[in-house]
Amino acid sequence: MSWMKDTFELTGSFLSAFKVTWKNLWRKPVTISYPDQKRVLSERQRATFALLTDPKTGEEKCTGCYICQNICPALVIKMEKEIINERGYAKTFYLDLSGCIFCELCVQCCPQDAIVMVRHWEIAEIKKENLVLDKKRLMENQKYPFSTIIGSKIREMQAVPKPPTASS
Amino acid sequence: MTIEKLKDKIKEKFNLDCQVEVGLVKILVPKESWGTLAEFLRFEAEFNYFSFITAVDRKEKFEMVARVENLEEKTACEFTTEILPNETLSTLSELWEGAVWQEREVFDLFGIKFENHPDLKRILLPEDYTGYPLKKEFPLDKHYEPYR
Amino acid sequence: MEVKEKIPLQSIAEIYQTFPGGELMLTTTEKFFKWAQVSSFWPLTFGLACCAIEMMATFASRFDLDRWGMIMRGSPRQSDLLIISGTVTIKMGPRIRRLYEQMPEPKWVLAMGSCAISGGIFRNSYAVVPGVDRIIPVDVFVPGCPPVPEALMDGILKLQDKIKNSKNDYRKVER
Amino acid sequence: MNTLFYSLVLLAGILLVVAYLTWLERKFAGRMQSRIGPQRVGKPWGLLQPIADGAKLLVKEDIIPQATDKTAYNLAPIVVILATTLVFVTIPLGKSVVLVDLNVGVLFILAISSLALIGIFMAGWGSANKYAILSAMRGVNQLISYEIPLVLACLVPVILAGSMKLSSIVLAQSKVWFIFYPFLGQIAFLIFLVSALAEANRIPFDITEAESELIAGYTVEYSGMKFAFLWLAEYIHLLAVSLVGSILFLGGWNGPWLPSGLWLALKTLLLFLLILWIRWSLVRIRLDQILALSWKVLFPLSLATLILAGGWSFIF
Amino acid sequence: MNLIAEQIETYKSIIETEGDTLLVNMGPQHPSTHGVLRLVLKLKGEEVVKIEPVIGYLHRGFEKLSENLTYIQIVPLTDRMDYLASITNELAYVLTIEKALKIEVPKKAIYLRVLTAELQRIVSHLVWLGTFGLDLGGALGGGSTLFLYCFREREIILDLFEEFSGARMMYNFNQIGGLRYQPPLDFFSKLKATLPKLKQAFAEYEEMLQENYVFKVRTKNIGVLEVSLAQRMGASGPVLRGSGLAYDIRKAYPYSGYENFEFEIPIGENGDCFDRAKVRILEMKQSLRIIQQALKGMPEGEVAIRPPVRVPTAVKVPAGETYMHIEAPRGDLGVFLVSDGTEKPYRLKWRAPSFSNLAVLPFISNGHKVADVMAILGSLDPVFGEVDR
Repeated sequence: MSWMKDTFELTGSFLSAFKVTWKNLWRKPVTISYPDQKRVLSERQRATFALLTDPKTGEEKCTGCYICQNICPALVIKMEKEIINERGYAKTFYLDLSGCIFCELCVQCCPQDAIVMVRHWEIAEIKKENLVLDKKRLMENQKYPFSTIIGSKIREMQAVPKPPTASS
Repeated sequence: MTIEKLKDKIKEKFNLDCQVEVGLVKILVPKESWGTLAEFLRFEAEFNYFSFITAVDRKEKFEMVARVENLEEKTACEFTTEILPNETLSTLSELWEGAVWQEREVFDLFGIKFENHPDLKRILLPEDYTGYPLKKEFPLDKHYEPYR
Repeated sequence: MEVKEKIPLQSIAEIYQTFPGGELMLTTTEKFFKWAQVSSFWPLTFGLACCAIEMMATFASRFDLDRWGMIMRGSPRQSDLLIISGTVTIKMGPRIRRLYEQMPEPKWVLAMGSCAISGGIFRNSYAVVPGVDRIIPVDVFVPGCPPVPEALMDGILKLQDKIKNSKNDYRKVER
Repeated sequence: MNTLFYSLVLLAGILLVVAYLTWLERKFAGRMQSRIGPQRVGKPWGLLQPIADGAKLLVKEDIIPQATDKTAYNLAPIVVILATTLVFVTIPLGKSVVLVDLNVGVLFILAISSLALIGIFMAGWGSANKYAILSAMRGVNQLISYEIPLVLACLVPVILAGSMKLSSIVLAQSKVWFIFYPFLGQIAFLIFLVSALAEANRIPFDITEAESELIAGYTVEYSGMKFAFLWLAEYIHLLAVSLVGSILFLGGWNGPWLPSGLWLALKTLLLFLLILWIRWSLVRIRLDQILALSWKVLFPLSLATLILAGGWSFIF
Repeated sequence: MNLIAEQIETYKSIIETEGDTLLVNMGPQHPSTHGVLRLVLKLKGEEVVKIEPVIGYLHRGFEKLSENLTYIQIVPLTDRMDYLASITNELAYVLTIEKALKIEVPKKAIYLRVLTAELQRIVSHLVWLGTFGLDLGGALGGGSTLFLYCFREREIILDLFEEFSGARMMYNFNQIGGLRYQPPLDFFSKLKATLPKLKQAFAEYEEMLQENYVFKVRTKNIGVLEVSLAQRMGASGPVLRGSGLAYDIRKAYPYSGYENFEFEIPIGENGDCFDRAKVRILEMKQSLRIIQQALKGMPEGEVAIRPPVRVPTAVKVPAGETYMHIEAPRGDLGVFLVSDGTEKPYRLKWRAPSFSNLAVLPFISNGHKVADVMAILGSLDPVFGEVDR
């Protein structure tokens, strides 16, 4: 009578599969309809970049020290340094988004916290050339909300805690 | 067969000394006895889990490293040998079928040929690719390729 | 068997214009078919590497792209969008070229992820084609490694706007 | 003159209803998979989605691959569409609302619907693509082996109603629907449903266009309008199956309160949703298991129900 | 008449007549080959006579690239190898360097590494379960329902990872000597909230698959892999445990604090697709147990030992060879590092579990139907970033 057991088991399995789909039929869908509702991105989100200006003095923080250019594994950052009244500036600063892998090493080791990642993902382009962010566009990106991860923040998170434990 | 017994057996059979670490036996093998040692490990010492085989390009000679493990007794054995760039090495694919693909990969990236290997041809790169990329003198930016 | 000489489609558009209301009718039909092409945009199930997993997540329940009328089609004959999601290696290059040629004419290509746009971190590897636009013409680039579903959807929206206001005949796609 | 007019209205009606069945399927499937179906095309619920799909496929470039057998390749969609739409000729949509009420209605429906098999095989063989050939072979195996249980299952209501005329079958069910016959009706309906699903290549029997093995089955080489025909034919076949099912077993248009036409529409919709529900929750079975299921299980079962039906109509 | 003769010619070329076997080429673009794998199948009717997988379509040259990057820059590169379980790749690489440098990682980093590795195992098994449903049920059929449920659960965990590191898939979490971030303040409470949801979802999958007759018919004694062949091939992880050998590196060679967590290792009986699936689903449950224990015992304190990276050439590994292998979701993932004292590795060889797991395919799929080959391939769960490296 294995034939009877088989059909019995068959209907049992069909019913259990139907039960699962039936239960889900009445659950609220989890979809976020993108253009109208947008997902709340986490505040450590890594999207495009921004070069910061010092809010107090108003001039840019980046001193063109080439550290981020050396540490980038995908070699996408290129800059030239110029000295104006004994302080270094980045004359030109190119960040090629088409090669960048968003690994955040440059943000981690920037001594002046000059470069930061912002929470703005609408960066698709029709033409490949304007994927290369030059200094002007990096400055403009400051209008987007910054991610809370800045160079000094990471180092403070990782540093061996001094007596008062610096918890983030 | 614990590690010490294995050490003495290898000593008296191939008179090779091997360093012993926790759960690992490292042996430096001359090229000729590569096949016989592998057979010994496979049948007498029951190292029947094949981990990997790879080559390290030391510029004037290749260093072949193979690692096999015995899962029940949690011991592993890494046996290495040195061969000159254009020499061939006896294959391990009769003892462990896993070696078939791994040796093809070593041939594909280093150019080392293995004797009586079932079908030694390129596995990762396109068939008509010239040049062996993982060799040290293969420069990174110069490309031998049919397509670029 | 010689191939019969196809009537050049451009001339049909000119014939349209000779009728009294032709100009108006041409633009409305063009607009209607453009709207149809944009709102039923069938991509090809074709994933290469990590971006394919993110593409699958975009088509899954949370960022469901079936809302925009996009069903994943198996065969290139029925799909009009080719999403290159992943690293294009030199062994895969000719396959992608053939896939592109098998797709019927109004077809678009979306290069997803920095590996497809410019080879990303593998740019100077010996086995990677730096950028898929060396093999096939690409319409929109979505940077990211892998791009978050929002970025991919934003890319698709930008591609749809590009189709909507591309001025040419709805049959040929402006490269 | 009015038959021509009526048949045109019928054809337009079928295409419209089928177009919105595809929309219903995507919405229903979406809801079951906790996502929303088409939403952005015709603003509130994506109602313009089928029109957009149709228009886009209309404008698609129509590729005829060079190695195909041109005649079979081009004729296949027409044969498949013909086979599936011709069935609606004898299906009564109301008391007297029928194109031509053949007194061999059930036989005509079964004969015509098995024509689709020829179209599918032509499509598979014509497109000279290995996947298509494999899928055509599978399609032939599956459809032939499910022809017999389908015929026997349809014979049960014919025996109980005493005539093959569809409208008279519905009349015979005015008191008790055939499905409520104690043991006989449920088994016959089950066999009918299972074999009709196999005829229409739906999950769990959709190995002809199995996505995971044979990419898109016999529709691999088709693009543009030809693909639209093949794709729509499947839904037209489903509409026919749910219509015939509700007429043969669920008592057509007689029901207590609502007007007659509405009952029929409600039952077909219910049957269609049941088929969708089956489609989106079961896993596909392999070819040899499908054939085994048909020959070893469905065939003897349908013979038994036929004998039971004969006995039943003999006693009462 | 010559028209028909000519067409017969074209068909003859398509169907090679070597004893009426049909040579089918399931090319790199195929909905169910989990990425880029070309299967050259020799079919007799429906049955597979010979199968030869052709790989290499995603060979990106990891080993050559990593010889030109410093030790710190390789960490984001390792994420891209087994792109479904990027944390375990980083963990394997970072543990090798720490073994070579003999660094002691703070306790909180150890616990966090175990926690995130187990979460990553659940995510990777969920993607496997979804694509396995696709292989059996087809993209438009019931299988895709399972696929979408699995991806719905996966999104919950990905949100947690996004809270922690900012990225959904390529986290660049670990760093030589610990982690790069402290978890945000509400991370642990959110994690505690999601665990019951996951447990309930796993019960739902169990019910939809395990007793499902159609699933059992499609996977019972299909692609039977017996233990000695699996060992000789080097198959590991759920594929080896499915054949009945309880070999799990977390228990055999405990690394990174796994010795103070207790969990069982699920094994199968006769090594067919069903057992491999059962092993993976039970493993997901075990991972939940480990996560709960890790949450309970999470100590306070710092997460990294090395002084924060200021100058990129900070890490130099003394000359020598080290080998370290961990239990990745797909099996025994090993890193063989040959270092020469500079800040770039001399040779970095990855022992990829999917490479050997996939090599088993030709041995176990002879005589099965085409549909079964897809089920077997799905049960081996190869990821091609790792197979082709």
